[in-house]
Amino acid sequence: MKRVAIVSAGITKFMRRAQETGRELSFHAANMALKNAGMTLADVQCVAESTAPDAFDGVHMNGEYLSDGSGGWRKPYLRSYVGGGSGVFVTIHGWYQVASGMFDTCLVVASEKMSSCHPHPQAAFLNIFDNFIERPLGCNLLWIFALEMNRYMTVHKIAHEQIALVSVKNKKNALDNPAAQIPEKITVKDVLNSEVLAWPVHRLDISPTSDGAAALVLASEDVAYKYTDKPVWIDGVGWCLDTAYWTNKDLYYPRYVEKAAAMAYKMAGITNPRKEIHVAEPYDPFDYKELHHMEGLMLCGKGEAPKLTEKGVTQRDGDLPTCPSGGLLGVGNPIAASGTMKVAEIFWQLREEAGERQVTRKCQTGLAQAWGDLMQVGTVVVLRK
Amino acid sequence: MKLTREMLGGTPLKENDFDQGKVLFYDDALRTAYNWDAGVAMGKFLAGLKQGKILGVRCRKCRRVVTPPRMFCEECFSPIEEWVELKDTGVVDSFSICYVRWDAGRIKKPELPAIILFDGADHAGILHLLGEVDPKDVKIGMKVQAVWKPEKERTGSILDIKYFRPLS
Amino acid sequence: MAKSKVAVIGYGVSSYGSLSPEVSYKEMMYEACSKAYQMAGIDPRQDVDSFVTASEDFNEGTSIFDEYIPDQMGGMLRPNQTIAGDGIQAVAAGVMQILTGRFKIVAVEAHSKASNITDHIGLLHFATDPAFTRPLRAHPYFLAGLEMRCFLSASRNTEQHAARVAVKNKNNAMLNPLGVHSAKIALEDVLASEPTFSPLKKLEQSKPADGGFCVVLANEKMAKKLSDKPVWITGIGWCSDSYQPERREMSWPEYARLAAEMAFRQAGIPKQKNAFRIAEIDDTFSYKELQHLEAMGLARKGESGRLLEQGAFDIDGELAVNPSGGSLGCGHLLDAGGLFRLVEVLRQLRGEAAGCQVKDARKGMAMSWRGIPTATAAVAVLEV
Amino acid sequence: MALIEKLERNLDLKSVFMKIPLNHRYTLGVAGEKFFRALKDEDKILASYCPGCKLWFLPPAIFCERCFSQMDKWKDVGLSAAVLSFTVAHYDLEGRKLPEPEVYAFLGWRGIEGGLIHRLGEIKPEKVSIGMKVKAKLAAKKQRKGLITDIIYFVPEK
Repeated sequence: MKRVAIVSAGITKFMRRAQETGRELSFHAANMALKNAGMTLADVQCVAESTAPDAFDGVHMNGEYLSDGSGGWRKPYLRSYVGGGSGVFVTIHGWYQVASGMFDTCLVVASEKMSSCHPHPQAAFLNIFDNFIERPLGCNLLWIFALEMNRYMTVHKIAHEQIALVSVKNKKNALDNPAAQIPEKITVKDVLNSEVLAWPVHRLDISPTSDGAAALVLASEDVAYKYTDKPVWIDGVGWCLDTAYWTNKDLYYPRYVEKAAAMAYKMAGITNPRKEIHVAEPYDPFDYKELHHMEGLMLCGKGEAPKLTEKGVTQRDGDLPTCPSGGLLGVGNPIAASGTMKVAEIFWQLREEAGERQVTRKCQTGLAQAWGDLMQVGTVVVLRK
Repeated sequence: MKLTREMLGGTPLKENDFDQGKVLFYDDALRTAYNWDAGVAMGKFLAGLKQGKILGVRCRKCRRVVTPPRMFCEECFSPIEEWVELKDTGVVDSFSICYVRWDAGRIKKPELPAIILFDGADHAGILHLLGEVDPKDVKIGMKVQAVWKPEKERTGSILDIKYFRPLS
Repeated sequence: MAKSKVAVIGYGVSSYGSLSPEVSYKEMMYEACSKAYQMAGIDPRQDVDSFVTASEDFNEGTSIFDEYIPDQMGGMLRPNQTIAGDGIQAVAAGVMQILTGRFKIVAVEAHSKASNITDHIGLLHFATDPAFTRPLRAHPYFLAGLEMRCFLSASRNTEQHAARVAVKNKNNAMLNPLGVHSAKIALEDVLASEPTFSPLKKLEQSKPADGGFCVVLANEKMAKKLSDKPVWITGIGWCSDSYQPERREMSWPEYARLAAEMAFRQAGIPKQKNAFRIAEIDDTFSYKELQHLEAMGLARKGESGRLLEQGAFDIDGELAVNPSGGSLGCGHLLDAGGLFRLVEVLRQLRGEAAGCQVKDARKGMAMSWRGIPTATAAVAVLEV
Repeated sequence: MALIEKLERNLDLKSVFMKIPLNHRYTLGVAGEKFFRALKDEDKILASYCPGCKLWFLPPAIFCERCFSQMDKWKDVGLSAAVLSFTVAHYDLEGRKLPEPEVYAFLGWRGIEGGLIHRLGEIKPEKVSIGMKVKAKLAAKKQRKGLITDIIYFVPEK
C-alpha cells in the first residue's frame, strides 16, 4: 500500500444561490487546488468526484455533467457517492485510487448546486425516504433529525441550551472564514427563540442549503514532495453503512460512526482518540449532530459531548477544538462539498495556514467526519502532518 | 497559503434577480414517474394493510421479529419465509412536532411524525403520524394504536392507517 | 497491473426479463448477491470486507439510493459505497480497494429495474445540458443519429454493416437464457425496419431489460484458497470524454480508446490483434459496436464492418464479439450493463456459456458505455 | 432463485406508482449568461478562446476543459455555419411519431473547436448534406428569452 498525502486544497464561496453552474463551481475549487500545488491538469492522473443527489442539480447522471469542471476530460474520472457522507468519502475514494498503486496523483472534487431545485431544495429530500411506506406520508427531512435529536436528548437528559452552544460556537468560528455563507454572532437565547420548525429543532439549530464546491489534490508518497514540502498524510480511513431499516434501531447513538471511526483509528494506530486527535471537524448539519458524532467518534463517552462543549473544550482555544472552520452551521452546507471543506480545513489547520481560524493548541493529528443517509453513513479520515 | 475572500470563486445571486430579469434561466421538471415493483415482502405487507393487519417476519436463525417485512435477514443473510401478524399497538420511540411541510412551506397545525415500535416485534417499527392527541401531551414511550381507514377505503397503502392515537 | 492480482471468484444473476414484477429491487439484489456468495463459498457477514454498488438515483427513482443497498447485500454496518457509474467502473473501485492491501474480498453489485421507469426518454433528456441541449426539446436519441452518420461518413462502414450488428447479436442471443430480446432475423429485416433517427433504425436500438448482477472479487491469496476457477482481472480502465457532445470528436469514441489503452497497458497487451478470443462490448446502438471495436483497436479504422461481414466476429470467428447477444439481444440494463458483459465473459472463460460457448476462450474483455448523452466507457481484461 | 418464498399467482403482483414532484430552475452559468445575452440582445454567437491550447471553443466556457486555462477572450463567429452531421428525427420527445420528420444537425464554424447542435428548417430532409452551408434564423427580438431557442433553426444559406 502506498502512503497517500493531501498536497493542496481549494474551495469556492458557499452561498445560497450561485450564478455559476455546478461545472463552473467545480472548476473554481479544482483550479485553486491545482494552482496551490503548482500543478497543471496534465499532472493529474485521475479524478475522484462526488456530488450528492441529482435531485438538487436537476441533472440525471450529474457526475457526467460535472466532469469537465472537475478536470475529468479524457481522464479516468469516477464519481462515488454515499449521500451526505460523500464529501469525506470522496477523499477516501481518492485515497484508495492512489494507495492502490494505480495512480500517483488524484484530483478530488466535490460540488453541489442545491439551488437549482426550485423554489426550495428541501423538496428534493422527500425522495430519500422509502418509496413504498414512507413517501406517501409526505415526509420532511426535518422529521428524521427531530426524531433523532429528541431521542438523543431524552436518553441522555440533555437540555436544548447545551446543544445550542454548538450553533453559537460554529457560527462564530465562521466569522473568520472567507468562504462562509452565514457567519453570525448569536447567543443560546437566539437559538432557543428562533422559529420552531420541527420540535425540538429550531431554525438556528440547522445549517442552510447552499451552492459551492471544494477540492483536494492527493499524491502518493513517491511524488508528494514534488508538490509541497508540507504534505498532510491520510493515515486512517473508515466508512460504514448501517441498515436502511432506520425505524428498527435506536437513534440515540450513531453506531455506524463508531464503526467507521474504529476502522480509521485502527489503520492510523490510534488507541486513545480523545488524546491522540488534536483537532476535529465532526459533521454538523444540525447542532446536536456535532455532539452525536463526537460520541460516535469516541472523542468522549456517550452523552458527554454536551459537557465538553459547555466547558469550552471544543472552542478554538480549547483542548479539542471542533469545527474551527465554522462547520456547516456557519460556512454552509452544499452537501458533498461541505464534507470536503472539512477535510480541507483540517489540512490547513495541520499546516498552520488557517489564519484567524488557527486553533491555539499544537496539532499533529486531525480528523474529519461526515454523516449521511437515513442515519446510516459514517465516513472518517484521520490526517497527520 | 491563507484563504482570502478575493481568492474564492462564486457569484451569489438573490431570488429576485430572476424576477427582475438580471439573470437568465431555464425552467424544467423531471418528467418520468416510477411504478415500482413491490415484490414479495412489500407486496404482502401492503396487502396486509388493506386487510387491517400489520405483518412482520421472523428470522429463525436470529429469532428476531421485524417489520417492515423483508425476505432476507440483514443480520445473518438467511432467506426468510416465516410471517407473523403483529398487533396494531405499540410505543412511541421518538416523535417531533413539525410546522414545516415536505416542500418547506409552513403549516399552522403541526404534524406529529413518530417512530412506532410494534408490540410483538423486536425493537422494530415504522414511521407514521400521531393523531387525536394534543402535541404537548405526546411522550416518548407512550402507548399508541393504529386508527384505520374504513375497510372499503383501504387500498393497500401505508395511508390505510390514518394515524396512531394514544391508547387510553 | 500491479504486482498483486485480483480475481473474480463468484458471480450471480437474479430474476431476469423485459419485466421483473415478481421481485422488488431489494429481492433482485438479494438473489444476485446470494448466488454470487454461494459460488465463491463465502458468508458476506464474515468474509466480505467492502461492498460496492453501481447506481444512479434517477434510475431508481430514489434520491441518495445508496441508503437502500446494505441489507440485501449482507453489508449492514460494513464499508459500503455506491459508484454513480457503470458496473465495470464499480469493479474498478473494488479492484483498487483490494490493491491497497487493506481489503481481501469485495462484492460488487449492479442492477436494472428499467421497467419501473415510466419514461426513459424523458429521463435521458434530463441528463442533457440544461443550457445548450434541453431547450430544443428533442428526443435524446437524435444524438445517436448525428453520431452514427458522422461515424459512417468518416469511415468506410455502411448502413448495411451497422444493420449486420443487430442481426448477429439478436441471433446470438437466441442461445442465451438471458436473451429476452433475441430474434431470428435477417439483414433485410433490420434494413426494412422503421427509420427512427436516420440513419439509425428501430431494430438497431437496444430495448430495456431488468436484471441484477453481483461479482465477488478477491485478492490473489484468497482467490487461490477459495476458488478452483478464479478468473483474473489483469487490466481495468475507464475514461470520460467531454460531457458536451458538441466538443467531442463525433465520429470517433476517444473515451473507448483511452479506457481500453489503460486496461490493455495494465494487462501487458501490446497488440490487440489476436489478443482475445472473446469481447463483450457495448452495442446500445448497432453502430456503437463497430465504433467501439475500431476505437479499442480490435479492428482497424474503417474495417470493422467488412470484418463483420466476413464473419470474423461470429461465435466461431477470430474474435467472438458479443456472443451473448449483447444489449441488442439481451436488453439494455442501464448501469448494470457493464456487469452483464463482465459476467458473460466470466461464463465463457469458465466454460459455462452453454449455447453461446466460444471454444478455447482463455482471455476476454468486457467494455461498457454509459449511454446517451455520456462519453464514458470502462474496460476490463479477464484471463484464466 | 435464492429467495425461499416467491409469488405464485400474478394476482398477487403489486406495483406502486409515484411521481417525483420536483421543479428546477437552471442558471445558464457565467459563460452561458454571456453567450445567451449576446445572442438575445446582439444577434451574436460567441466563442471563447483558450490561451493555453490557442483554440477557440463552442459552446464557450469560462475554463478550458483540456488544460484548465481561464477563458476570458470572446469573439462573434457569425450566424453562418456548415453542417458537420445531421439526422432525420421521426419521433418527438414524448415518443410520438412526428407528422413531419425534423432534421437536427451538428454545426461547425471554420477555425472553431466544437460547434452547436440545432434544428434545420425550411429544407426537405433528403436535400440536406454534410458540408452544406446554413445560417441561424433568429426569433423576433422581443420574443427572445436568452435561450438556445432564440435561434428558431438554421436554414440553408442562399
